[in-house]
Amino acid sequence: MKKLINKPEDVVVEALQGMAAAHPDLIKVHYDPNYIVRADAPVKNKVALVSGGGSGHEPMHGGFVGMGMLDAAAPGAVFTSPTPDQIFEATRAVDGGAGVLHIVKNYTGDVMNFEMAAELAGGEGIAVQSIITNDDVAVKDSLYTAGRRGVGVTVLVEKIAGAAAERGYSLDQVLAVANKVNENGRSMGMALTSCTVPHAGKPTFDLPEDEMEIGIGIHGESGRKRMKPAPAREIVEMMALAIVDDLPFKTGDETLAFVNGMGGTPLIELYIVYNELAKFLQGRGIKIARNLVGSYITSLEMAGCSITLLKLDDPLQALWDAPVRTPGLRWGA
Amino acid sequence: MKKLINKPEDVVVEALQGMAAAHPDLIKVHYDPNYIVRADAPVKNKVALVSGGGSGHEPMHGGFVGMGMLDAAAPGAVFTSPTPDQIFEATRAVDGGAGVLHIVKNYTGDVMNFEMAAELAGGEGIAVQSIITNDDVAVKDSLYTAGRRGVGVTVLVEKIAGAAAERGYSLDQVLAVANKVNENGRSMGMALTSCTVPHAGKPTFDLPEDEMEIGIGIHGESGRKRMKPAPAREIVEMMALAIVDDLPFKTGDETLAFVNGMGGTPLIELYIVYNELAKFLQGRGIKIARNLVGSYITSLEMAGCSITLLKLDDPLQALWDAPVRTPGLRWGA
Amino acid sequence: MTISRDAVLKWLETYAAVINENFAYLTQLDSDIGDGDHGANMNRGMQAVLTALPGVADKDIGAVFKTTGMKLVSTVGGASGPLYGTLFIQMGNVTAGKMELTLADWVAAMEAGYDGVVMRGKAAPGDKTMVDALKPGLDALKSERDRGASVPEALNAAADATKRGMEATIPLVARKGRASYLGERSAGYQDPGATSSWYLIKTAAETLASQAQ
Amino acid sequence: MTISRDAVLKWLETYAAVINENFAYLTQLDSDIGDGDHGANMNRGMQAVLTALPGVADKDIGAVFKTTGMKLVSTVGGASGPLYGTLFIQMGNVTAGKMELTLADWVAAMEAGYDGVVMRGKAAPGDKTMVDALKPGLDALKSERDRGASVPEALNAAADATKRGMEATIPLVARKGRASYLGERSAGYQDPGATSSWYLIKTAAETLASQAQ
Ligand SMILES: Nc1ncnc2c1ncn2[C@@H]1O[C@H](COP(=O)(O)OP(=O)(O)O)[C@@H](O)[C@H]1O
Ligand SMILES: Nc1ncnc2c1ncn2[C@@H]1O[C@H](COP(=O)(O)OP(=O)(O)O)[C@@H](O)[C@H]1O
Ligand SMILES: [Mg+2]
Ligand SMILES: [Mg+2]
Ligand SMILES: [Mg+2]
Ligand SMILES: [Mg+2]
Repeated sequence: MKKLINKPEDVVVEALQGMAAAHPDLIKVHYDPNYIVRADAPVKNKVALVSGGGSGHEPMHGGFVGMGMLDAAAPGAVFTSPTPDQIFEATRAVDGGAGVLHIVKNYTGDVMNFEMAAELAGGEGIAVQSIITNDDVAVKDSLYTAGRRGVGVTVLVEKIAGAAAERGYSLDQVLAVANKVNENGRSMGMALTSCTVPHAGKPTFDLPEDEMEIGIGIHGESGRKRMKPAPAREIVEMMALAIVDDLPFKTGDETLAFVNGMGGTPLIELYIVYNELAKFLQGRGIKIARNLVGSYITSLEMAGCSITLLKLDDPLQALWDAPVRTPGLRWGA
Repeated sequence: MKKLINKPEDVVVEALQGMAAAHPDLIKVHYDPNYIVRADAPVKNKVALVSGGGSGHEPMHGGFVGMGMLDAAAPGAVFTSPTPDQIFEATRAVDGGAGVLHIVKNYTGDVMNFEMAAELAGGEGIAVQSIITNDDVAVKDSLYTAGRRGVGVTVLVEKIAGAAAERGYSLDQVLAVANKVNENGRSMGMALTSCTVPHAGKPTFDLPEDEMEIGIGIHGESGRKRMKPAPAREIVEMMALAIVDDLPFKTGDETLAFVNGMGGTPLIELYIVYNELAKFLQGRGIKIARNLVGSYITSLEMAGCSITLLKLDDPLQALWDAPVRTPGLRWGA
Repeated sequence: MTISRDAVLKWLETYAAVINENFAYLTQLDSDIGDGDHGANMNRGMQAVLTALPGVADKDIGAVFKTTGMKLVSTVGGASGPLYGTLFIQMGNVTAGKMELTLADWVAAMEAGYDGVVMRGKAAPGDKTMVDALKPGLDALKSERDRGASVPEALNAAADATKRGMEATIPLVARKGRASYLGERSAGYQDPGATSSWYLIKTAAETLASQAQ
Repeated sequence: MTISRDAVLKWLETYAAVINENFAYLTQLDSDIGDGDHGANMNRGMQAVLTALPGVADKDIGAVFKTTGMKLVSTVGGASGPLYGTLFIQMGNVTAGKMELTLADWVAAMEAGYDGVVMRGKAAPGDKTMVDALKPGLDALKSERDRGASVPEALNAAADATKRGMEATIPLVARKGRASYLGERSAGYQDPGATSSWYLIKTAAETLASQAQ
């Protein structure tokens, strides 16, 4: 394992210290329990957005704290959900009196820890609502299972619901926007290489030089299938087809197309993937009205990418376009 | 070689097509010869900035085309300088009558191709000046050699000189700002892994699992020395010391600290590096007034990082803070 | 014959030691069908519990369990943190104020803990989770209690049943937790949480039974 | 005895073929002390030249050289593009309008090309570049001319001298180009640009000498 770290057990706290040092104008970091809040928190009478999850997905979530997006993020150990006290204290620190929305990716651990935090916050009289993102079409959904994982759509929920909150929407309205994004978004990911969890010290899975994994999760969980490496065109087609058929996205739909890098894939490849995606969607009469290309939900140094499509209407598009000012996403401010 | 590409020979053009599809509001791409111009080029009476170099360093340079930064970029084949006709036609396309600054990284090929392009542009009556960045302290400088390589400082020159041009500075004034940034900036890089040039198909160099290379160039050129992997703290100290001693940076200096990822290193590690750099500089009484943390000059999928320090005064700082709106760097707009 | 507070403390210390020893094994099980952190998660939690126990060593058993549960909740994260945390917090609720436990007290505590796990995780038996290990253990305890068994007899029977429950997770297809993403491919592997649950009940039998007075 | 336009065209085609055959070798040399693209760069350029030659096949030799140089400049990039491009453009300047070349013409063309390379790249002999191969070749041509040698004699002498110049780059420490970043570590490797220059002069001897009339 070669990484730019000191001791594996210090990775999360030292990265937080680095973030705090780099962005004092945008965020404040609280340690023990660990959470990040926007520098001007709590914002009075604004619905506050709190997200969180395991570390190792940077910039998500801490990099999305700031004006127009999250009010707080609770980073757990690498790939491990944060604990209820982190989430609860972050919730308390950012509550501006208008209630708090918890944005939770659908993993058993995340869901349960956020649930306990919401119970604690409720006990203190803080109004909390939760949105559980579950956009990963690689996982077969069923009433009897843990359901689909929350992946790429989470970033879009954080941005769009964050804009709604910034506009003064009520907690129920912000929740409704968040739900709408989640319901209209679908994702799928793939990996060319594994990643190495620092304290594990060796790759989470073996992926030989002549194989790739389609439908991978963001923690190195296995995917739908292994196959020989294929041209970007075929990989994109495979993923985009699964996504488009699932919602389904139809001719004439306007979408936000999000091509995400997994951490070890450089931008030049992401643009090639985006090019294929744009051609694929054009071929089906689906319009890309907005896009995002870059590494926003990573899996440590995993090479690979994910594609997320969100069906847009005018209100969602306007919220997407609204100013945002965070370490990881910024425009109009 | 596992990459998200189609055919190696199509990498550059397909990535350009992806960029064009993703950012029609910011840039336009011209093919054959290949160059990228800002969407509103030429901007009348503004000094135009043109840069370029081999592809494989994205977002540099094409991702820095837009308001407040470059007017055009000429991307060569992967790791190969662009040709004079690309640079010349880009120059002609963005000249708004106030002259053009060529921003050239100091590599023999880049310097000669830009020189020929400047001769062609001169022949058409376009006023061209050139700044050659040469900030890499890993290379011993001498009058009798090709001199130091241009690396991280190039991004800072593009941003700061871009702001000066946007403010209406004359060509000579923009050139003076660019020279000032180059003269006050120093960089050094390191690699944990090699990168693979698509048409070569195998890693440029062998870096065993238990070695890293300090003082690496951005094309996988060898560095100063090989050593066993060390904690981030020691790596940063080694690089920062070489940088600080070279200018030299002194107690009380204000700096812009730029931690750059090489393409395969995730953000979580870059923040750990930044944390170490902040502590190192604090220990020497050097103040970080501004910073930039992310993957801005990459070497394909190489894992590693570089550190750039720029001594700031108030005018440079104000130019750094000025609005910028490009695919790769954006704030205030 | 009852279970003393000291025996309870000894049990928790032993469990921490066993988790620490089997760290890599639990991680391996979780790498096969999860994300490879169950060993690290449980170890981080139980090491934190160890540091908290001296602070409640002179309190009642309910306080010991509650402190253990809170510490697990606040240090483990993941799925196992809320689940084991809830288990111990619920055990603490029904043993509040007690300085020793009869077999009936112990069974009541385990039942409350088990119900807490099910309430929190909503897993049913057969979903390939720790529930599949805890449920047969609890059932065994109840019937031992009903037939008037001694504390050691009951605890040993519970450990045996838990072990069988753990082993029975191997052929199951996961329907809850991270392993569920694998669908059919989760069959053939033993559930990591069921394994850490077996260690829990096994160490209870070893330490509580021997020290029962 | 002169060099015909057809012989010149044949030379350029042969050079393109030799570059293509030795693509991997040039790349290997450039991987050792550069960035591993010299083979790809030269091959891209000479393949482009091949497509351009039919368009000037009925023009004068100056036009053929100029077209070759412009094509190299606009397709190669890197260090070698401007250098080889300038070499041919300068050769074209002094052969403008000529349909055949005497030895004196050839030497003048090579001298102009060489001067162009030095003007463009500012390398001196001993810097471990293509200059180290081209210079002895040019010197040999001049003395052959002065002593009144035939075209084949002169071209063969130039090829031999170029080869020795190329081999002499091996022990040198690079002071120009990408290899200079390696400092002392560049010693012990043959310069890739000197190697592609030797192919140039060698193919000239092979094709021009045999076709000289
Ligand atoms: N809904 C659930 N109910 C009961 N136990 C569960 C549930 N989901 C997961 N588990 C248990 O948690 C274990 C995994 O714990 P751990 O690896 O620490 O957390 P994570 O899955 O978040 O990485 C599984 O092996 C399983 O026994
Ligand atoms: N300043 C120079 N003058 C003459 N030749 C040079 C100079 N710099 C480099 N070269 C030649 O160019 C060759 C490298 O060409 P190439 O690999 O195509 O370009 P790059 O170095 O840009 O990758 C070197 O082997 C050397 O012979
Ligand atoms: Mg986990
Ligand atoms: Mg090159
Ligand atoms: Mg796990
Ligand atoms: Mg080269």
